[in-house]
Amino acid sequence: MDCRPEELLIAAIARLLRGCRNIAVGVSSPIPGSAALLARAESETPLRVELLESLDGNSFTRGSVELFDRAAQGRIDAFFLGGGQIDGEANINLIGTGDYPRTAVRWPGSFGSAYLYFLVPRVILFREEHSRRVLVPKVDFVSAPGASAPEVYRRGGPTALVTGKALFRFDADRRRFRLESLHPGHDLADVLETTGFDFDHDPAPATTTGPDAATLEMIRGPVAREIAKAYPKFAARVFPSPGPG
Amino acid sequence: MDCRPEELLIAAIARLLRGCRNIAVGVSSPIPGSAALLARAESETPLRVELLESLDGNSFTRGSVELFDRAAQGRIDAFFLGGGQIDGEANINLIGTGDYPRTAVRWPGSFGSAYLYFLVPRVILFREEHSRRVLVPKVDFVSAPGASAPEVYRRGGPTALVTGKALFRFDADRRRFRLESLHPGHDLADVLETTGFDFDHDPAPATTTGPDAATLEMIRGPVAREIAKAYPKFAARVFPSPGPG
Amino acid sequence: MTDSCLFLSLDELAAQVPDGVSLALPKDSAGAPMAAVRALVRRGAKDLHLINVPTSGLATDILIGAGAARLVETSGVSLGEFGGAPRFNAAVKAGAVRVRDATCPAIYAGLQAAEKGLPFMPLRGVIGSDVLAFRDDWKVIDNPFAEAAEDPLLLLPAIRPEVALFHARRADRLGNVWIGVQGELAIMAHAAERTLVTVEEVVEGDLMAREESAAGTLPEVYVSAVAEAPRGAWPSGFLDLYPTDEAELADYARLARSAEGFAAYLERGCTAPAPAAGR
Amino acid sequence: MTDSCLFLSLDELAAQVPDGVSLALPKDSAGAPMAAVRALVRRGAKDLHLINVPTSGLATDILIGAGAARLVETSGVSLGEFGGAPRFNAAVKAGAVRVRDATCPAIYAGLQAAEKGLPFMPLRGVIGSDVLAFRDDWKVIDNPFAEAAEDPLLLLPAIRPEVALFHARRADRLGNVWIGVQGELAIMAHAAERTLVTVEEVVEGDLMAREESAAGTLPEVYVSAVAEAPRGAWPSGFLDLYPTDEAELADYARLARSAEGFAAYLERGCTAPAPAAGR
Repeated sequence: MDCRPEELLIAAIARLLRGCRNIAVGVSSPIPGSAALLARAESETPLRVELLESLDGNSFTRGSVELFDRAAQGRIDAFFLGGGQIDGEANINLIGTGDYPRTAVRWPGSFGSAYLYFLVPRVILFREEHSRRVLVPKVDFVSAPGASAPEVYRRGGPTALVTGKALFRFDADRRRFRLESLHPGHDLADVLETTGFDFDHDPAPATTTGPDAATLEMIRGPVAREIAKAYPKFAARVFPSPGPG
Repeated sequence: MDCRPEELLIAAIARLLRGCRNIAVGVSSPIPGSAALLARAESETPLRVELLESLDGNSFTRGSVELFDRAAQGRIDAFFLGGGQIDGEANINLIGTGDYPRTAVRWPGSFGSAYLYFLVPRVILFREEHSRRVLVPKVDFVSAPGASAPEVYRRGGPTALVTGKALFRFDADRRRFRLESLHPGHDLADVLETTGFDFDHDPAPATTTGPDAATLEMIRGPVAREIAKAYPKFAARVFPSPGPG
Repeated sequence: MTDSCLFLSLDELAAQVPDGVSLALPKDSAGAPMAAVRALVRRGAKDLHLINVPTSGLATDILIGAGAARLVETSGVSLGEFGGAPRFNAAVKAGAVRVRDATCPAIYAGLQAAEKGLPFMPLRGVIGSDVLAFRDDWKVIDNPFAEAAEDPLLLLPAIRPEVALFHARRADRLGNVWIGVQGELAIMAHAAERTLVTVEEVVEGDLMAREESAAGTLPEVYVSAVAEAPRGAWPSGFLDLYPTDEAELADYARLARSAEGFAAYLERGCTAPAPAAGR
Repeated sequence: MTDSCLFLSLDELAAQVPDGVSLALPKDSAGAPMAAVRALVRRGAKDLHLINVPTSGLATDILIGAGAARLVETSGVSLGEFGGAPRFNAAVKAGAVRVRDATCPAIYAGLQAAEKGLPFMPLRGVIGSDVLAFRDDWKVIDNPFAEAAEDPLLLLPAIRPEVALFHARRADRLGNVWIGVQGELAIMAHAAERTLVTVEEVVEGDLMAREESAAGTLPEVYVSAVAEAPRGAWPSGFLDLYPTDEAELADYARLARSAEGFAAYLERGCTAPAPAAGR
């Protein structure tokens, strides 16, 4: 099925969300947000999506502290994190490059990552840019570690990494990523070349499945209309004609 | 000035509240509540009264946990506690008599006393019954201690004890009460006889001053009308004709 | 805790409280779920661990009198101006129920620990009281941030009720529940595994749709089931909707002084249908 | 903290934030007090310790750019879709401002410790991160309630801001402030010694009088002063009242890349009168 790259990512991430009951999506996350809305549209059981970006897209009535409490209560199954740098042990860096605190490049900060990474069972790392600049052997600053020593309380962590080129699964025991599939148009040689960390892979990896016609219709229809409320510019760019409301 | 015993107590307690900015009054406390309202009416600076008994008589909008947080924030200057037993070190017992847990007589429980006694600067003990049954040498159960070792964090505690017969001040350093005044109609011999603990006193103690005409008018007018919202039965009994609203 | 909210009858709601669970109940003035308590007595609930948030009155007294509770965690059980709680007091004296005496903010702190997924919460005060002396599940540590040589500090373990049960003014058909300024009901529900709510009425519309109503709303995320129960706090009063039924409370206080009187009250009040509005 | 609420002009409000104090600011989407920030720049505020609750954007970037801050405690400073916070980033690189990097729930936990008069609050997670490694004011203890042999647990010291400052939809003439579902504003105000609020409008009536409005109201007990500032979050958006002024933000993001451009922006935006509504 012919689709835009963003639509492929939305469909791929939505598949990673199957079985979830409660998904929270942080700010500045239009593609994960669309994926969560798609997962909800396709779910046969009730699935709640909390869009933190959106004023009326979430059910927090006691302030944003409620997200963190709810995660600790086991009421959030899935969340998304990114990273200025991500390394092969799934450590993420949202602080900057170079020596902390006077980092050569400063990014905004760690936000809730240092907490949610430990408490949300299914954290999906998402970063469109797939380059050695982002996917590094070792992050310069660990905003949140991908794995923890056995004595450390941890009920969640990374399960997958989705980039513009590929989809990886994370093996927490081995603390390593395994390439699960290459997005259409990308090959293993390129991914090996542009990934700064070692990862496991089949000699001939699968190709990431794109959305079928029904799913694509869902993405371009109800999902596009809903995500446009939180991310109008994204929706206008990716779904130029979302159809009548 | 001729007044009812309750009116004397209200006036006496209100004097103990002078200089307060924020007074909280627990449930089942019509006389302390009236005293707090009188103190507010007579105060030249803003004075807030939080009546926990009353639905709209308090400013808690986050639930009753807010009372305890506010006390810890230093936003409550005065509170009232009672006791099935009160001893000479100002320990109070709200649990029962005899061996805990199978107390011979069981009272409701310690409520917030074990906390508020430590955090509210001016806690006034109030118990109308003045007898050896109530005012004991040593309480059977310490719901809340009247004084603490120096290493224990304590920003508040008992400052006075008001009964139907007398008014005592508490000296925290010496851990002893001192009789400040006898209510009209009561004498030292009777108070010595009916108090189960030792206390300091002048040979000829003062008499508790009753309300003057203006104060009495205030009690029977605006205070009576206001307290009637939370304690209609008390108001009907003590202030039979509170005057037109 | 992640399913959609169910809409049930009172007796179906009572069936959602299995024997043996820990059951959090609010103080009487914050929505005593009296109709649901009567349904629990009707179904013969047993072996409950009652958690009063932070105190209780008639609800706890009836459940203890009916033999439904093995343990009560409370900061106070009383009928207020109608006196002590007679069945509670008798059961304590007889050793028929275990009491875990607490102090109000300690119960909130335990629930807030559960709300935050924490093993414990600290609390000031309490040190030197017999409340603490008899709680071997509470711990005192030396405050690691203290500047002074010694600074003992109480730690309360998390209280995570298996079920929270309260009465509220209204729910919408999605299961969102208006709790208004009774913020402790949100804490209870956040801390509990499942929350059951009786409401005066189920209303049309979405309480979450307008910020004005959302601010006082417990979202359906936390609500497992709702039963419509008009006058569901009776004979307790409820907010500004109805006052305490003083005749009924006085009757109860008198009858429940003896086991026999209490049994007679139960027969009249719990096995009979719920009282009609306007009583 | 116990006086009556004052009603002030913006510049008078800014004078209530003395140089050197710790100043809590909410995240941009929960009521960025931009008009008040401009007033702080106008009065030449200095040496502030900014506490972002738990993140910030334009408000923090402008105060840093204007040289008003010595220290920023934050979980993230960013202009969102308009990119990184240019003056913050430059100041960090130059070492011109100290940063105390945190993670969102740690800032809430610190404020909640202050709200509860506690020396600290525990928090799960964070262990093994460099966020923790660089915070020598945070402590890890072994959970005294653990059943396992070891259970390291983070403790965060209380954060008690000297001043909290935010923008809200409305206040009444008593100083009660409607905060709606932005519960973190209540936590901020409870934790702070003094709270200053700008509002879109001052309304007649008493927000506490009806439970419907009381449930979303921060009572005047916590509010030291209010200034009416229509469009007071501009150019940030505010709730459903007005969206982010994208042209202005884009302008800012472009100009603030250099110190000179930022100075030009300040001259235009802060020393000039506050922008009229409808801009």
